[in-house]
Amino acid sequence: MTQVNRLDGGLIDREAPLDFTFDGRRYGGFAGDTLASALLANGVRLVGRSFKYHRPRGIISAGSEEPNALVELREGARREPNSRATMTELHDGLVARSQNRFPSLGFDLMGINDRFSAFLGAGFYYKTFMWPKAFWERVYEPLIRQAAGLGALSGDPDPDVYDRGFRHCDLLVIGAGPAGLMAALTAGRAGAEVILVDEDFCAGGRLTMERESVGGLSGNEWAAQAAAELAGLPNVRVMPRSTAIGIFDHGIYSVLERVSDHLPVPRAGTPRQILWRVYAKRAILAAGATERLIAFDNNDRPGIMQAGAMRAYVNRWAAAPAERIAIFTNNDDGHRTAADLAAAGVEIAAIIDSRPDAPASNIAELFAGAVVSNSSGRRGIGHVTLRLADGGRKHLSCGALAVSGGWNPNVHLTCHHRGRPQWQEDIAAFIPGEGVPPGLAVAGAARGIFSTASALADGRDQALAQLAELGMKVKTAPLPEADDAPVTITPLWHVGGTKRAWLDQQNDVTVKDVGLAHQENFRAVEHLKRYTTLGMAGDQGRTSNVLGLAVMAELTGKTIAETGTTIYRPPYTPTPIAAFAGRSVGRDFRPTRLPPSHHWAAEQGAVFVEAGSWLRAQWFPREGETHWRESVDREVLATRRSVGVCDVSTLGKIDIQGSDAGAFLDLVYSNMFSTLPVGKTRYGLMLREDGMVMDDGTTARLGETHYLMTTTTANAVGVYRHLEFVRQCLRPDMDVQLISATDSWAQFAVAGPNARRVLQVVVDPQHDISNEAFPFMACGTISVCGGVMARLFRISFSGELAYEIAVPSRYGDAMIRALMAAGDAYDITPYGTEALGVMRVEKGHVTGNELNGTITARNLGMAKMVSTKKDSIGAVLAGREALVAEDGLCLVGLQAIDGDNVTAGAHLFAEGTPVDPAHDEGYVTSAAWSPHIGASIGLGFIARGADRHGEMVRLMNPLEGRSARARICSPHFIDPEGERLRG
Amino acid sequence: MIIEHPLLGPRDSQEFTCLGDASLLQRPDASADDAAETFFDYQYLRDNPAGTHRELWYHEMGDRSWLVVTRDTATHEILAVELASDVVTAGGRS
Amino acid sequence: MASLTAITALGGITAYDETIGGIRIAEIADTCLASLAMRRGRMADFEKAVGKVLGTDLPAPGQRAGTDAHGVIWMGPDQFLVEAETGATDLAGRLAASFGAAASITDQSDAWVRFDITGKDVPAMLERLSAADTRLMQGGAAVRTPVHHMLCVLVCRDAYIGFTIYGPRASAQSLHHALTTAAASL
Amino acid sequence: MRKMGGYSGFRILREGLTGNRGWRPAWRDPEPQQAYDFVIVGGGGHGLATAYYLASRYGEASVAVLEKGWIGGGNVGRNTTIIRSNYLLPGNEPFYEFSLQLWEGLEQDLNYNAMVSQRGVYNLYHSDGQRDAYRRRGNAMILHGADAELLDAAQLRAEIPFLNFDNGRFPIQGALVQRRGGTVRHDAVAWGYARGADRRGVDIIQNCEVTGFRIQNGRCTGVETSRGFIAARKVGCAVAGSSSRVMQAAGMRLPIESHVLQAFVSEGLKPVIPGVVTYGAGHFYISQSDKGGLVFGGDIDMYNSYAQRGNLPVVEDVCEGGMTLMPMIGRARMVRMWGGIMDMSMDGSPIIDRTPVDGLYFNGGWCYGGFKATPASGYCFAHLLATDTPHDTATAFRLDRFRRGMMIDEKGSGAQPNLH
Repeated sequence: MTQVNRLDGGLIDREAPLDFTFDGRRYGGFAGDTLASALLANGVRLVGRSFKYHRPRGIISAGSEEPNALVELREGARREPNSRATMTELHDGLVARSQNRFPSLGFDLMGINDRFSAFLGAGFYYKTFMWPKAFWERVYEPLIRQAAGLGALSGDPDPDVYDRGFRHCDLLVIGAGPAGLMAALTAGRAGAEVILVDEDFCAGGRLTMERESVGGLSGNEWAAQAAAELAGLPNVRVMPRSTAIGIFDHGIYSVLERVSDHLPVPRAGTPRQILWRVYAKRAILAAGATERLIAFDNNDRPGIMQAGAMRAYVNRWAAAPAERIAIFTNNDDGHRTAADLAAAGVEIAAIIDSRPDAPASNIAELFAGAVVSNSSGRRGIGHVTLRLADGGRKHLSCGALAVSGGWNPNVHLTCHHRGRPQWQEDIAAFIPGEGVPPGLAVAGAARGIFSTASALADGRDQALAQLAELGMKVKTAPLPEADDAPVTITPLWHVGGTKRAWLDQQNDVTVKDVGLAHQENFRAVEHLKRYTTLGMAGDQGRTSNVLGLAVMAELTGKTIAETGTTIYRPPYTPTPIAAFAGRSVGRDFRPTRLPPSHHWAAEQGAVFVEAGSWLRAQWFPREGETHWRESVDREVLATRRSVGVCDVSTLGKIDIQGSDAGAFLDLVYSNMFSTLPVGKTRYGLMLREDGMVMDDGTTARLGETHYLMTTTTANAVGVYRHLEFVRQCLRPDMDVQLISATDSWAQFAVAGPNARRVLQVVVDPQHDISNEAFPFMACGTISVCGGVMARLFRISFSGELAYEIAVPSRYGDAMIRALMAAGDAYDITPYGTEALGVMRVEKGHVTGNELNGTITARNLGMAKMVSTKKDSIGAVLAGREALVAEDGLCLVGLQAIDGDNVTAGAHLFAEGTPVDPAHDEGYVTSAAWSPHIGASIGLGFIARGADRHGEMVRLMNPLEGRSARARICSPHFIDPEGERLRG
Repeated sequence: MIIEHPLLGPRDSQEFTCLGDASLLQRPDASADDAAETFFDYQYLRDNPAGTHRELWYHEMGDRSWLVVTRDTATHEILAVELASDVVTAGGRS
Repeated sequence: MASLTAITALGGITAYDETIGGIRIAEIADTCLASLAMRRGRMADFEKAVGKVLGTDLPAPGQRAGTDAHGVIWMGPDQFLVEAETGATDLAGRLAASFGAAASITDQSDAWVRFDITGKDVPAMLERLSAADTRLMQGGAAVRTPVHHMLCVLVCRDAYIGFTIYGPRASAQSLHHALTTAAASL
Repeated sequence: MRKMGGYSGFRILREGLTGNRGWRPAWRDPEPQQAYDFVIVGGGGHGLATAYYLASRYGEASVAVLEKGWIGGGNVGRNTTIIRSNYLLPGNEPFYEFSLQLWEGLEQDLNYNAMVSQRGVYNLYHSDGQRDAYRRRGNAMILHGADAELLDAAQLRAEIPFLNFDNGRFPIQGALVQRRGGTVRHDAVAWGYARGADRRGVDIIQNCEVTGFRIQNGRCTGVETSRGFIAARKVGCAVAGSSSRVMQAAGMRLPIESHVLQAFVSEGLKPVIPGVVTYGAGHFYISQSDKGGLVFGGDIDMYNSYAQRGNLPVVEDVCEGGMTLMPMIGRARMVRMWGGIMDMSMDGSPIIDRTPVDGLYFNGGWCYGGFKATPASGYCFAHLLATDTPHDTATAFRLDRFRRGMMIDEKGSGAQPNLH
């Protein structure tokens, strides 16, 4: 395990050696390495295969922009495809694999694609695979899909947890390079609340990668010192391994902290990553810049790398990409690279500087005015071909090629509000332009201020300006001395050639592809991007866009500024989907609301069902019952025969008080409530303003100025919102106050002929609940079980003599037990939502199945409930012509005959009519087996239904290949006159 | 987004539910002869500007206030936030 | 007939109390609560009654006023939550008697679950749960804000280290799960 | 038809062997003429399809499409690429089924491979009530000649085993499946129609913004543009999110609000998702592109917006749903989120109709369902423009339906656009 390319020095901890494997082979590295630096130190150049042509690929960069060195990390359910080796901190035992190759990285059968590249250019797939038609899904597409993609997911649930978090600050500083550190120091020392984030695991940015001095220290030492000072300030939070991935409206920044990715597995209970939502009054983007390559034929060979990345590997990680390295540059950075490499003992094959006036070099042979026109070598670069200033050619052997095409400021976050960067000619790059998110300033290299000294100064100045806007007066601190070399660059985008020259290495887009796009009139930048896929890879074009634009600009004869750019979108770096979800996943996707009798019901072995946000008992199976229907039938029959009890606490309850409460209810309900006597309850129908039924329920008048409204379980939240709308937005003049009482009360329906007898056991004797004293629709405050305050409502959803009794929630558990004990003599039977549903269908009460948002009071046969004596919401628009048509839908009952079943969702057809849309007359909304009637019954809507009782209809369910016959009847299967209720 | 609640200061828009155009505050007179037409207009037609838009937000995960937020629909910049009840009351309606 | 036995929102006879790392999470089951809403146009009577009955000025938006034992939390425009530590039987009834037609009173003792959270790591825990800037909250600050999709009331008792979280009683289990999970994830 | 080489595998071979020098522009960039019979405002999917069908099916030769930016730059270029015809209501289902049938023959019709891929659309249900509603829907689909299947949990598990059947907050009980549903490469739809229209003589004019209508005596005689006045016998607007702005220039207020819908894509991954899967208990739907990216989305952001970008709450909501539904995607990385402007109508259904101004026609209100409707929308709008009568499958998409109470409200959400 010799690290053949490991140099002396660097910022790695040689006392902490680490083992890792890549494609099954074991290698060694050190703490402080990334997977990329360790691979380079071990002499591994070939790390991946390209997307389309399966070309061998190596490491290009030392940062998050890496397009090529994407690997699968970890094993089993933690397998993590498409992970950037350059951003992967090495830990002991790390397992990495190359991807998108078969059978092996060295020998990839799909490499054949490279031979057929002439037929696989931009957009070729739009022009073929059309014949025979059926072959697309069966043959072509499966082949394409199998070949496409890079890494593979494990297919297993992600075992790690993710958190979300919220932080607030005066100033968020993004990037801990010289500009960012200086900005954070300036603001931190001034006492501002500062958060400093950086995607690296140590502070310093390029200072950790360059050989230069700051304030008399090495750049790295100065950065470490600055970070230490910041960490000591109570008003500053330094967040390493944290990437600002997006800027949202009004100063909301999304920051992904990789809490545990540098560990083999997260510590128990702790998240793998946290997605922070940072609320920042002001922010400074100091995200640095990304070096671009120069396109030339076969410029994608392993070993061809950004010059700055080369310096980073040598200076910070003491890893030389090769023993002999050539340098290709159009600016002074190439020379700086040569100096650093030479200082580290790497042999420099030559400096190829495209500028005819290139500065002289005393480090290596210089070819001024020359370009690299081609590369060669199997699975990695071995030679480069130069085109010299005099037109001559020269071959040069080298193990790696450092390329410097100039630096692109990392403007991406400034574009997250659709801002457009602007072209700056002297640095040949885009800098932040119009539309930078409000509150965000840009400092240092991210806005094209490249030298360390000027970046430090800019960081300080931007911080001062931001603090001034916050009204904080800060005195200017001196800056450390630092390197201040100016940028001189002569743009060179691509070297003309006859082979393919890569622009976007991850998506395999070449100069030829841009040429084809131009030829076929895909010239707008967005057309170029979408047709060729340039810039659509994981780096969103950080390494490719400007090159592609420049090539298109040359072809169209426009300037790059005129050509413009595509839009950068969040996230800045690819971000796991799980991180956006946080803890709200699986069973914790949404909170679960439990009714007060839940624990008791669980003891009874109840089967539970998700009912909106609630978990409710669905039925209570008894020993020997093998099918849910047995349980439900028993619950229904027992209730109708004697007495049943059901927890109905989930219904929304809204306490409405105030001197105008009655008038308020008259407005929100279609029927009248101001006339309801105290101590009485009334069914109310609530419409939307468009005339459709919104909700229904009973509302009790508890006092002169006090009502209690109930809503359906599903609509509790929506109705409350609506009432607040009416109260605050329509009638703020009314004296009405609202408060939800849903959670306050445990409420039980006690239903059946013996309901009163059971209640008389628990209700304290001073309260007379006889039929005479407490008739149907009565309500009142009473006490139960020796003085516990309760409310009693004589209302019925089942059609039986029934009450709902409510006690404070804390007593709900005891209350159900007391009711069960009190009802023991009557074989009291707890029933769940299924039996509740059966009984309400038998009684013809509507629920969400019927109230589907397209149903009017008239459809329900309740047109008369829409009072014309007063203004109520929805009354006007309910009168529109199509809503009052004579042949409109009408709620009916349906009773199956001949042993057929009524099926909800079946469509209704009259006998003898064709089964086609023109003869479709309605549909079934609810269905149930009625043990009481001994038939399958249901509710539904059918045209002119009120006039068709007795008629036979067909229930067509072609979806399941079924049909049935049923007779239309009144929706009230049970006790249509309501005698039971009043008994 | 952050909504500067007139009583509570800056709050994440996630705490709110947006209903839509604040013209919904202007519920027409149901007893007027032209109520069918005015209610149709009230309920269904929208200016839908690309620019300054007055709209109703409900602080559902907060203090349950209905707010009138004046917001630029092209930039999302929020220009003013008022309590809906204040707006209605100041408008001299009912 | 025996009287009924109350259980806590989490379903216990006694209240939950656990310390996870540097954070103690305690369910407080015996707080009496009542909603107090001002009737329209009754400002003077209302404020007078607040001073007389509750012994405090009305809290400003985002605040709680009063003593440790007796407090008034601002819940919305003209709407307050009165908090009485223990033994305040029929708080709502007593308030109703005192306020008369100046206020609408509704018992809320059973509408909420209350957790008190104390310890040095409370700020770190709360920043995983709530968008509220709890680091800036001083004793007496109170904010209604969502925690994992549940509308809660966060009351600061002691800056940085002592908070009360009220959540919907029916969601007590989910809120408790969220709190304990956050405490264990630091 | 304009002479131009067709696309085929043989052509690719021939061109590949001769340096790919023979490929011609997919469409021309002509200068606008002074007058056309038909001017289509909006070079998105619907506008281009309208022009294509006007030329190819209705024999109209004098047609121009005016686009303020680059063609295909609106919602056809920023959607989640799903096609389906799983609608409930009789006003909608025949139209969407017509559209699906047009998709099925589109590539041969256009000689352009838009990668129409019928891998199936699964709508999951999580309660009995939801199942019943899907049964009603599935039956409506079949009655209108579409395909539908109702799967129970066991059948669904056999087809998509990786769904979180056992540990989600809302258990998965089954799915309504439309096997003929699927995805289409969205940009290619715009380009295919543009190329097809161009070949039939339609002038596609980019960077030409319509700034107003010339209306004389209640009749529209042409459009004012950033490149001068262009006269037209008939003007059809198909400008989606810009509907209200554009029609305001004709003095109309619409039953439409513009909202932002976000969508998301992951890095390229080897195939894992079989078709389109839609969560029934949260806002999340997903498919996997041929390139390997997971393409997913959810609900609109709920507020009016023309900004073409959204905010975090919806991003989180969508990913919460995704992780709950299929926790295996957790470690897949999102590479890009974006937003489009949805012309949300007041009942969630579109409008294809004449306007009170003679000679001015409107196509809009597509909400976030416009992509799948592209072929039929173009066809039916072309039919209306050419014949002045609505196409048989689009008779319900009237502008006056709200006034008359004839809403086509699939969700039953009422007159609140952000709920549709």
